[in-house]
Amino acid sequence: MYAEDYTPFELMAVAGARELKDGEIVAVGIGLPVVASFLAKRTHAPRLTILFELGIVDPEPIHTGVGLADPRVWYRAKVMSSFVDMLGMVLHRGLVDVGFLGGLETDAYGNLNTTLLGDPRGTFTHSVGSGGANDIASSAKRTVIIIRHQARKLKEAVSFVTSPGYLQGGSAREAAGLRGGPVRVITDKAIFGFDPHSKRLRLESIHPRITLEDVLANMGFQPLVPDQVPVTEPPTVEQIRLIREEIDPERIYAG
Amino acid sequence: MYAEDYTPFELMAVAGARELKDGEIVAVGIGLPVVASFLAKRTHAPRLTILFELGIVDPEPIHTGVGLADPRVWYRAKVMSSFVDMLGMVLHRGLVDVGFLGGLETDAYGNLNTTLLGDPRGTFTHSVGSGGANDIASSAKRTVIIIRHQARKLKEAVSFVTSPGYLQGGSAREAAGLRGGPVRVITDKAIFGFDPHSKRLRLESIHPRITLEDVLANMGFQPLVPDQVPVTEPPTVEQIRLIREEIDPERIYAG
Amino acid sequence: MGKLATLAEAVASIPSGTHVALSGFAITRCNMAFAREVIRQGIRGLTVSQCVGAMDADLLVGAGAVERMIYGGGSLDRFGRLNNVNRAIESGTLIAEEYSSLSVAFRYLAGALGLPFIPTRSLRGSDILARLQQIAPENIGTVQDPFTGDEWLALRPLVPDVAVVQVQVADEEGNAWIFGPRWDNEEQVKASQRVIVITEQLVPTEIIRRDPERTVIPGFKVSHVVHLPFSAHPTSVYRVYDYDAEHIREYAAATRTVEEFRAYLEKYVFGVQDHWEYLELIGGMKRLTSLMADPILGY
Amino acid sequence: MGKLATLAEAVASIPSGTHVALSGFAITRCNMAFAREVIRQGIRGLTVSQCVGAMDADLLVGAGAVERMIYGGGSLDRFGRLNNVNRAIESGTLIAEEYSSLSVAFRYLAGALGLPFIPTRSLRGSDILARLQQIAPENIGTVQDPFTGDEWLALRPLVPDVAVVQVQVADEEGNAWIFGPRWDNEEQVKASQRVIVITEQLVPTEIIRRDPERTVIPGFKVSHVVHLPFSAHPTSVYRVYDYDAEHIREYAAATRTVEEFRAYLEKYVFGVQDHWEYLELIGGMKRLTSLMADPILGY
Repeated sequence: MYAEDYTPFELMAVAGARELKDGEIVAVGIGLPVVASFLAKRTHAPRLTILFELGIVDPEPIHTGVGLADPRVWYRAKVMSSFVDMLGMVLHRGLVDVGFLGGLETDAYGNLNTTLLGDPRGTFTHSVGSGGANDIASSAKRTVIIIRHQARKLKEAVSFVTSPGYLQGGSAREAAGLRGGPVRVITDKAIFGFDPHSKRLRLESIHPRITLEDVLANMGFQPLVPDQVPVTEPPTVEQIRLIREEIDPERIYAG
Repeated sequence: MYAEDYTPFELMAVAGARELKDGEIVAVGIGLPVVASFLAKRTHAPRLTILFELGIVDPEPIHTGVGLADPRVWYRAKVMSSFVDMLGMVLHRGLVDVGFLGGLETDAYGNLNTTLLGDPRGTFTHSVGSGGANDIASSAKRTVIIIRHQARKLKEAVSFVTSPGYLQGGSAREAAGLRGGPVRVITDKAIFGFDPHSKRLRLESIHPRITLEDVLANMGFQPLVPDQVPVTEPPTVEQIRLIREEIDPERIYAG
Repeated sequence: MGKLATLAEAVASIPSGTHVALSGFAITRCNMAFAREVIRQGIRGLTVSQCVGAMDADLLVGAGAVERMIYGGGSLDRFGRLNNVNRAIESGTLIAEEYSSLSVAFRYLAGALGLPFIPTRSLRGSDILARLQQIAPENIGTVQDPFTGDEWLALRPLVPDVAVVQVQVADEEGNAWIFGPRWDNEEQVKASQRVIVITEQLVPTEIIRRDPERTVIPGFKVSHVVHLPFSAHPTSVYRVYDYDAEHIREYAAATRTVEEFRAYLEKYVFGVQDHWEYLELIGGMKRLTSLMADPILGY
Repeated sequence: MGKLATLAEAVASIPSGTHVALSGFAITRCNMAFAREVIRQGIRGLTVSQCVGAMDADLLVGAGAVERMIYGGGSLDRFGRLNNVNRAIESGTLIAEEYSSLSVAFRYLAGALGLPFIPTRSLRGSDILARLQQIAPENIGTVQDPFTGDEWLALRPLVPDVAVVQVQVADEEGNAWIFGPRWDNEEQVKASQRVIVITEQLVPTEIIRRDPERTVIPGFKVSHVVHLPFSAHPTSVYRVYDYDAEHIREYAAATRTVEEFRAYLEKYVFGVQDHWEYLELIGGMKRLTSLMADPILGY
């Protein structure tokens, strides 16, 4: 049974959860991807393995944390190890199925910028940089980007490629020696995929109560738009209950 | 005060201990080198660090073990880790000062064979192989060889170089990209060093009660022999007491 | 001969211009007391490295002690960005050699193992790589895989002069345990020429020998052992104390401008003689006991 | 769906010709029950790898189950040599890809990290290298250090099909702890495509979560968990039981000739239906309790 009452962030978390299959290994940062991953694990993907880059596997937090450095999100982990273990012996080894990524801005080819806005050789403001994001974008079998739907965040080209998507599109990513790549961009208005040949962003579904005009007017470029664009599947009542009552009761992540 | 009553093995252990300086890191296998290292640590080198390749630092065994795989020799270690930690992050990293090595046979340039006797492309008998010996011979700052004084063990050339000494002598070792090298060969009759230029084995001292003829008649080749060869410094009473009462009370190592 | 030292003694062993690897990650196990003492002693021109930039580095950069930072990006988690680091990058006063987490971890690992270089898939095709090729071309190379002929990016080993590591438990030889995830700390330690251990708890070597599988810092690498409770404040030390959210918010606010940060330094760094005065200043026993970790939760 | 399996089921997952990494080191934590079941099931043509050749490999080689061994030399410590391995090498029935301990550990490490190759100083100038260049040239290469121009030996990553690891403690997902030194086991596990865990003790995941710093085998790599006490007999499992010196002496004597070893196999492998019959045969409860480790000494 689908929910009537949910926030855009909750819908994004549910859409993220639906990208995860049972038995997969997912590398997550903090925020919505955590909600998405725990939601998947409590519903259709009980054998999902959740990794945090600093050396955490399958925690069961009971308090919400402020970030990966918060011991609240390490609680009841099955493994506590290291970057070399997580990012080296799982991710670089090729075992991470899905990586969730977010950022300051993404572009028509799924490149992500978390480093700086402005001109890197001139005036710019520096942000948080890569952390494990570049590593995940380079070595995960597929990545899912979760980002707000704003023209300043969805641009034809980002000002700095922290985490490569399909670079200039086409076969540019393979030419750079990278496998995988982004498969979805989830915003608060729509879900996008990538055209298999040009690797350009392509609209896949529009969230309930959002129009195509809303989607396009709030982007810095024109994505590919098929003739028929379905409506995004809404969250179920049970998914929203889990998010609100168990996964993010203080509503820190999912707004 | 020097001891009067000691076995050849005890003398070898004491000579080995004298090669170790306080504060150094020593990589040891089992047998006499263990006695030598513990003896040094209990006398002039209390800050010696003793490593076993499988992942053991500074154990304090109270029972004698049958080899590195015996938990008796791991007792009260300060670190229990791994090959990658010991042989990689200490030895290959360049931090091991001294490595003790033994073997089936050694030669005029300190090459060691622990692999096989006979013709490697024809008929041969296979022995124990390298373990960490080749690694120690390749990466320790210096190595000390402890071996019995028999013509079949001290040969002009070994039949298989498991652990390189100075290879064919001269600058052959450096040319192979290896640093360090053997500095001593301790037998039950004498102590040898290496000529700084030719890198050929050179007699340094003869053990008490042994003659030069005993030394040369029981070798498969002619070492360099200086005009004056001193007598090896005998063990002290205290060194022998420590070996017999505390380090090897069952006399498993030091015969 | 002993390694036990005061914080001031340990810090005095670090000349200006040294490459220091720091153990902090965002807002946990940061070398905060250490950074405050470095600033008080006027040490400058440091190279600081860590996989993820943390509050310890941000404090040092804000005080002008750092010339170069080798890191993989960083933040104060939800409390904010590394404003001092960012401002110094933007104004060109800090050379930022910026990688990804794994790239820095791999550089430490190569240093730890004595490898001449380490190949990696990370950074390819990114502007991180393009920028590194300008800022630090000496640390970036390419190698051909002898088995497939493929070309790989190669990174130079990172060998810090000293790793400064905040731990929960150590003995007086410097054998130390880290509880919780260890992020880059083990590789930092094993890559570095020497190590300064700053520990919440000092235990007899006898305790270390009871659980030697936990010993991730071996004493033979350690030059100084500093026993200094609450030395990571206001960041957390898993199983010992939680982060001080109120103080981190104050810090994040203070780093918004150079002037405000100068006032922060005057108050919390130059305004106290040592760590004990600092602890009194931030609220003493009453504040600190409120941060003590629950023994089950670890925070 | 569950991973809990009998030894027979776990062994049946291994086709002839598989590359199996074994956790044994000389005479400790050897996969002895596993090896006996492999022989009973008639699996052959295995490639076996381990840093130091151990009793598990020697038993398998003696039964003719192994085609290739990738190892760094080995023995039964003072009990003797790996007579079966040595005889098979001497007679040419076993392909021995013989390295040093670190070289094999580095090959596992490269496999674990997804590196294309790993450079090393070991083996240079030795006849080990000369022989490898004949026997396994596909695993040996040279690379040029892009930073100095020096030429280095490069080894190919080792990626076993399955690692079989004898541990003290595991849960039903395969999350496992190893007490005592771990030699090559962590890198074996992380290099391998999948892992079979054979554990002395099966614990709830709840226990694993209480001390997660100890978890060196993560459950997500594990395909089968076999709970089988005394499965390393006659070798030791630190903190659980000591080696059985009497039986190892009997084994070492029996491996002196092909005929004597056939008799050993008839008695201890083919002469029993399973591990429980084997334990009865070697003396049952009385013998086994005499081997139980002292809780302080660990042996």
